[in-house]
Amino acid sequence: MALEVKLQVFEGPLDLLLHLIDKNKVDIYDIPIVTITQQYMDYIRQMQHDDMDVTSEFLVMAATLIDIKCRMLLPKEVNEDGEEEDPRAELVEKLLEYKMYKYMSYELRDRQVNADLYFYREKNIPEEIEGYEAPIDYGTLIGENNLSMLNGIFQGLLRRQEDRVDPVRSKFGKIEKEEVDMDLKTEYVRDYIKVHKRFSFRQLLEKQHSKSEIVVTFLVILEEMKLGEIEIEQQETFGDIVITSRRDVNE
Amino acid sequence: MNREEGAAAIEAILFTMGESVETDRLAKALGEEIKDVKDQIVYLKEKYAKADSGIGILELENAVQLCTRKEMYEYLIQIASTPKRNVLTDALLETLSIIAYKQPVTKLEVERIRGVNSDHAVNRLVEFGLVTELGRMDAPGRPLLFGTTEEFLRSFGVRSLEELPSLDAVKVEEFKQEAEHEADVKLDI
Amino acid sequence: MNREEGAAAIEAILFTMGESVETDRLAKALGEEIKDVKDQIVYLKEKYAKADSGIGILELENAVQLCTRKEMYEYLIQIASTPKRNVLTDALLETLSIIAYKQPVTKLEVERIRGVNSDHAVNRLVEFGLVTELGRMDAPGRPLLFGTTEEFLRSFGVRSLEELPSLDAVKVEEFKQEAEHEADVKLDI
Repeated sequence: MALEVKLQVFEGPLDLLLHLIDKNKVDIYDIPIVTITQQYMDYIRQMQHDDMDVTSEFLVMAATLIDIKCRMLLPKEVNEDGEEEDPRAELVEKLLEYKMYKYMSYELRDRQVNADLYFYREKNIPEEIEGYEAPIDYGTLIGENNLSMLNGIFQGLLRRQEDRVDPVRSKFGKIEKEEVDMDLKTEYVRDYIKVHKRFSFRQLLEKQHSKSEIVVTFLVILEEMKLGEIEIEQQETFGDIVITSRRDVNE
Repeated sequence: MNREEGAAAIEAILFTMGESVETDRLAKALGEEIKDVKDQIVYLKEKYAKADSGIGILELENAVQLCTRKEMYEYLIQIASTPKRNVLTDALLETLSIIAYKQPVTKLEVERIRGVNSDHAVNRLVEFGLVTELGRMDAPGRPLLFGTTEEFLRSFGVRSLEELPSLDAVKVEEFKQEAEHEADVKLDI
Repeated sequence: MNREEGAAAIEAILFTMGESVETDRLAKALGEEIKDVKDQIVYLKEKYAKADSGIGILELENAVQLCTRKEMYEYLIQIASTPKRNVLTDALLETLSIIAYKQPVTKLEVERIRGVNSDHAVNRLVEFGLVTELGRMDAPGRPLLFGTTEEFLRSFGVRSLEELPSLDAVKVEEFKQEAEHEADVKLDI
């Protein structure tokens, strides 16, 4: 399961970054970004599924690295105190922070093992006392809360939920895949040539309904020219192109 | 294993098990003779007879069990009547408001609205008697449906659910527009 | 109530309750001052330190709980079923350590440090009862704040958050140099 792999092996760029650095310890000074990317792609393939989260997070990391690299090639920026700013500082800071928590997580894991050695006891109230289990005091439990506060809390929740919906993405319309069949278009253009013999390229394009139809029509024209079916002339730059059928000439 | 060590091991086992444990089972766990185990139990009894002990040993036929000493009952009654101070935390209030307005509602729906696992919160509310299971939803997995109880109505001083302040449709629309506006601003960098 | 009697009463209460009981609740049930209760707990601890004791006392923040002594483990596994342990993956441990050290902390902050979406990890930890919601942050969007639970303290054998393992300065310096070196390597595109 791809999801399981994500859980057990890696979950993200900082982890991945450290791992890849670790793997390349041998020739540490010449790890090109290309290699990192290559290895990353291998992991993606291992996961087999297109986990967009991981992919996009990696892109953010890669972009950050390239950004820092670019800034290092430019003249150094100077901060308010007149000190040169090291573009790497931020990345070092991030790596350091992550490393510390990673280290701590191993410390924690070691402690967890010891905690297993202790056993506890289930609550066991003798029968004679059970009756004394204190009832819940609803007065103190509810406290100052009242229905209109509950209403306010719920409205607040609805509002936050609304915030979580990405209004930009949810406004996107559907992108319809437009199918323009090359063969059909070729047939159409050939008929057009046969009927018109000599015609304006611009006029032909005006008959097309969409950008992709125009593109395909243009491709068909190029193809026909290559096959020697038509001839084209243009009198001046940006002027109209006149297309002439060569079929009459041949026949 | 000396007497003291044996007594300690038996104490640990009886403490963990709660129920009574047969002497031969104890002997097996300790890798001891039954007669030695019996001797160690005697040691335990003597230890528990001292003034600093709150627990005692209960001997049954071929088995033993730990219990609190009778003299301690008054303290147990005291602790039972000084319950933990229960308050409705933010998490509980949020969960309660969702259940009140959306009932009957599944835990999954509560979690979808809150954006976080709400097992604990729902369970606490059920423990408090403010929320109860209403049945199961006729959907895959047959998830439990939750709703508020009569105690909820009583505690909040309302006679019926109709008295819940209604949600202002205008307000909901406003939230939506604000959220959209904020997103536009963010993109306008 | 003398020390021994107090210790006996506390023992009986903790034995009955099983779970942890706050020191102030104990004081109330016993009708004693908190400082006296603390003294009686010290007495109990000393009593449990002897060779003939199979149980011990676990101190958690402002509460205490009875547990078996770890030396008894070998006998207990013979007879008691071992508690189910949640397997914490690296991702979960990482998230847990960030929450433990930075609490109260938002999910966003956890994600900033890990550089990866942590919804799933935080939810799992909440499910395991190791992490809980502490409330909401007073900031735009009122994000949830998370912290560790008492179960966390128990599971990791720490009595209070102050006892969390700390990083010594030498190690921090070491990590800093490593991080700088790694940053250089990364930039050697």
